Amino acid sequence: MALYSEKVMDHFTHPRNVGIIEDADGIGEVGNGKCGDIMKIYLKIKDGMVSDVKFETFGCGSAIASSSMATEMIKGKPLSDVLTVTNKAVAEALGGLPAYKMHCSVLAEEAIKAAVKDYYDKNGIEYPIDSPICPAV
Amino acid sequence: MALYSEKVMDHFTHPRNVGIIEDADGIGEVGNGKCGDIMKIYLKIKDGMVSDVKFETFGCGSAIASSSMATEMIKGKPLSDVLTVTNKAVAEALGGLPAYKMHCSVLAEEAIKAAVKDYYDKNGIEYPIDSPICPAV
Amino acid sequence: MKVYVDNAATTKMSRTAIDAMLPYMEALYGNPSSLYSIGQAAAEALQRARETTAKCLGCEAREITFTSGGSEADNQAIISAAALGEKKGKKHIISTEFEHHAVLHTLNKLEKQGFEITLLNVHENGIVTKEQVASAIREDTCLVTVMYANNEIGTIQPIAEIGAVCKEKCVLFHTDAVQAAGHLHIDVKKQNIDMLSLSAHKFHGPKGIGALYARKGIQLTNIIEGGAQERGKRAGTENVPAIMGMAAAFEEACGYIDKNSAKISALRDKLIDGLSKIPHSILNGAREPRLPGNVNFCFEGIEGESLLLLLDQKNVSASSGSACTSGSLDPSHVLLAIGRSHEIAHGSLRLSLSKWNTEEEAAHILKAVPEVVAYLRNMSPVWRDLKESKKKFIL
Amino acid sequence: MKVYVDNAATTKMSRTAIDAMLPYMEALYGNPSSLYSIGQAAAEALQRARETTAKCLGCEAREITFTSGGSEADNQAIISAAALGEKKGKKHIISTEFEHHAVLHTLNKLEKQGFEITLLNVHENGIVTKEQVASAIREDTCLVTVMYANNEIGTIQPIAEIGAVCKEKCVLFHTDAVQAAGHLHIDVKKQNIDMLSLSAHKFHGPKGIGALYARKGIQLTNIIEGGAQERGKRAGTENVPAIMGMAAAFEEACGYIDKNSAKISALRDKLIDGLSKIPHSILNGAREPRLPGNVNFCFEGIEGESLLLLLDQKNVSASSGSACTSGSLDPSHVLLAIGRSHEIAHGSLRLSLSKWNTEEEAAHILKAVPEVVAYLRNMSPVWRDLKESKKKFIL
Ligand SMILES: Cc1ncc(COP(=O)(O)O)c(C=O)c1O
Ligand SMILES: Cc1ncc(COP(=O)(O)O)c(C=O)c1O
Repeated sequence: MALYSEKVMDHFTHPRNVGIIEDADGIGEVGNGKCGDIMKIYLKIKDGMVSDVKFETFGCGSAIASSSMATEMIKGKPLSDVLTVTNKAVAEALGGLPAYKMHCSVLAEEAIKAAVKDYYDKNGIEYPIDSPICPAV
Repeated sequence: MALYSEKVMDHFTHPRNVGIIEDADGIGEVGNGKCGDIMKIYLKIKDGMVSDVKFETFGCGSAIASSSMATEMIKGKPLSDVLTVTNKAVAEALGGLPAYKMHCSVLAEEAIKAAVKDYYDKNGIEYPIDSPICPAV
Repeated sequence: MKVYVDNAATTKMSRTAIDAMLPYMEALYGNPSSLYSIGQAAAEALQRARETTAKCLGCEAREITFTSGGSEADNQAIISAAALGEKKGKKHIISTEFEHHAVLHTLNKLEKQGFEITLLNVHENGIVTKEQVASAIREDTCLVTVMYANNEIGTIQPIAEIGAVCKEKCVLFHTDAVQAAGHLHIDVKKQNIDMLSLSAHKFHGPKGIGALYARKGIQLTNIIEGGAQERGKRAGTENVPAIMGMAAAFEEACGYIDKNSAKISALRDKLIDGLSKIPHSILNGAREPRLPGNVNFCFEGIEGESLLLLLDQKNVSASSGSACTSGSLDPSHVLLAIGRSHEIAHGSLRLSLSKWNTEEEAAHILKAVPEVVAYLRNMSPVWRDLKESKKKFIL
Repeated sequence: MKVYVDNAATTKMSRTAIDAMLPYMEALYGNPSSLYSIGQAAAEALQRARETTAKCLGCEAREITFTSGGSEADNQAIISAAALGEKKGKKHIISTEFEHHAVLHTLNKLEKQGFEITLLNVHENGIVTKEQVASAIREDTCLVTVMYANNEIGTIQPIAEIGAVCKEKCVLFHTDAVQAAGHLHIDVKKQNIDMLSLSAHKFHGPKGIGALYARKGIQLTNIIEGGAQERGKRAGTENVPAIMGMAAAFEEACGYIDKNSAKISALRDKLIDGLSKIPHSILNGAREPRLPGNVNFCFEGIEGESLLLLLDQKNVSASSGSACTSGSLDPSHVLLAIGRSHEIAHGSLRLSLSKWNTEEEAAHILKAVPEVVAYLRNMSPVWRDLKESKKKFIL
């Protein structure tokens, strides 16, 4: 299997943090079914840290792997760090993605930001970064 | 060898009547070097019959085979018969020629006619058939 | 157990085809345009291959032009018909929305050159009718090109009827028979086909070789210029080994169409019945008339690529309708053409069988696919929304 | 003893090339565009082959597009450069009178579409100079295409120098290297080559496969439309076995250029020296620089086809300059281009050697050719006229 790196295949076939958090503090959903990728991230926040995270993804192998990797990268991290996770970092952590699949890592970054924003909004905190977040359609 | 029939190859590799007749009664030369085929036929006429015939040919395999076959077909024949030999008859006697080589049999017919005409001209006899004879260039 | 069910993409070569090629790769390597014996031996072999190919199609040897594959044959057929049309001031071409890209992209090119293209809608059953063709034909129509059988959903078009309509209206008729050749009976004369494309690697022949049938009298336009090979209509030293392999494979395939079809379609029906039990799934295209080896489903709530990758993990080599690997995010134009929504079209699976697939393999597939579908639905936010009635099921 | 000396027409495949193909004909038959393992294995193989090919040419893998052969590569290179030129209003192309028909006929086609074509004259030595090219380049020149080595007379062109002129004047430079690839060292970067065509069957690879190198940044125009193979620039399921065979053959040939060249050119020189002794004969093209395997003579007073047929009877497979079998009566345009008269050009003989030809074979040729020439002259009315001084000898 040369399409994806071993890391991608590992996270795709054994995705970490799959599922939902019923009483999530923040939920982010990005992408749309028309384009073939929807990512939904659930956050549990405690003391400004990500105490738990789960995801659901409708999408290709690299979308699932990106979700899995991204959730691993933010688990237990303070929110300030979470907002600095870039799609590039996700892709690199996966050992690279094919060029035409980079958008999957972008979705992962956006899903995280959307979930954090949702948490801030709910708690009346101003969202610090104005990065584009595409809501799910 | 599928390009030519066995008959053609036989007449090409073992051509009959190659050579010249020093004191020929009629000589016909047709074709031109530019097109890659020149045929020269020498006739010896006795009592209105072809008592001997020789040819020289500059040309492809089918040109040589056509010359050989044509000379065989007229040897010992009365001139009246000789003038009825057609290129088609030559080609048929050879077991057929590829379409783009039919012009070689045409040359053979023309060479014979040119030789007979030469004999008639030299002897003040009117040439009976007005078929096109291309002189050698 | 490795289960290869992507025979619509390409097939494993048959021993017959390989054995027909080898002598021309090893000893009989002459150039057929050469005069000497080994060249002429190649020329004779070429002629035999042309006759074999012609016999399988019901045409004459000289009506066959060898090409580098199905795409080239499609391109050349359409470009030729367009050139003939243009001479008469006829610049309208009729085709369908679900043709192969070799056809559609060539038509795009012609559109840019001033041709008008009508793409017929395709009914949800995946079948275009002769009435649709008849009512689209105009005074200035120079070509109708409709595929014999669709490569994604396997539906078979009423070629003979469409051919008859074209014949009556004096319009050239081309069919892309790349998926049909070797699998369905073809008789170009009886079916009123003026031009037909085929590709060897779809019927256990070699890759990189195909053929274009063009009824005599139809002047082809070169798309590859150069030497006088193929009666001047397709330049390039002839690929003799591949041509021999194609002819042998085609003859073999055509000789066993009924037998293979019976065997393969029985497996196909088993798969269709089994997969239909997966809730919120649908068979794409009518059950009949359908290629003996084609099974194509959409499963709601999941995406195709991940389905394929997980099936590969379970040793099933299959494909999806979506052009995933080509870097495009668009779902299959074929599935969209038969009316599937984008979301549904993304979740497609094509299984295409060959004579070498077995009952055990079918059983393996019928176990693997439902498992993988369930697994993916379980992590799909779309599926959750559907289940929790936040969204309505389409299927 | 069968003496095959028509390696410029096509070559016998090497064992290396056949062995490189077989696995992809037998087990690794996957479609490289597929996601599953056997498809990806094919995709990886394809990538390796692209890298090997690139390494032999001194370029990058992504600068290589696989085609169905030399003709297609030539066509695509020229059509692409013309399309780029047209966009900038540059519609002048420079080439030479003695190119292969794959080039000349493509240029004819462009001429009909409004391009202006300058064909440089070729000196009797068979070599075009950089000065000729420089003085032909105009403001509106969009392409210079000059073959690397001529296929009939084997003369090698000053490619690097011509490339430098083109580079300086910012004009694209394409070279048809079909006869050079695998036989001469090529380094596209050092030689300032923008585009280059090659064909596998000329260096002991398979038929029906070739490659087009196009420097990155040069946008290719499709001549075959369809799927997104070859980065969208050449549609059609990739001919993986042939591509593997080509890469293996090319790597092998390039690894032994110096060794093969030394061996083959020694034989060539023996043949040239021997045949030069035939009276009223001439070597066509300069002795140097010349392909290691090319010998091409004209013999006055005889015609080429009969010469070839009789040589075949003596087990020598050779060719003539004339396009005899193509149904044309015209003598070689190459020989006419270097100034041979029609009459002389008809009497040509090309012997093209490979690494497998031997000293004994050369000896056999040196016996057979003079015999056959003498035999044919003996029955030639032209020869008689020359001998009897009714005509003047040209040679
Ligand atoms: C110089 C040259 N260019 C192009 C070609 C065409 O190559 P192919 O026959 O592989 O298409 C040939 C050989 O036939 C050639 O010798
Ligand atoms: C219907 C159809 N047409 C054309 C083609 C193109 O054939 P090839 O890949 O041999 O060029 C294919 C297969 O790829 C096909 O399925």
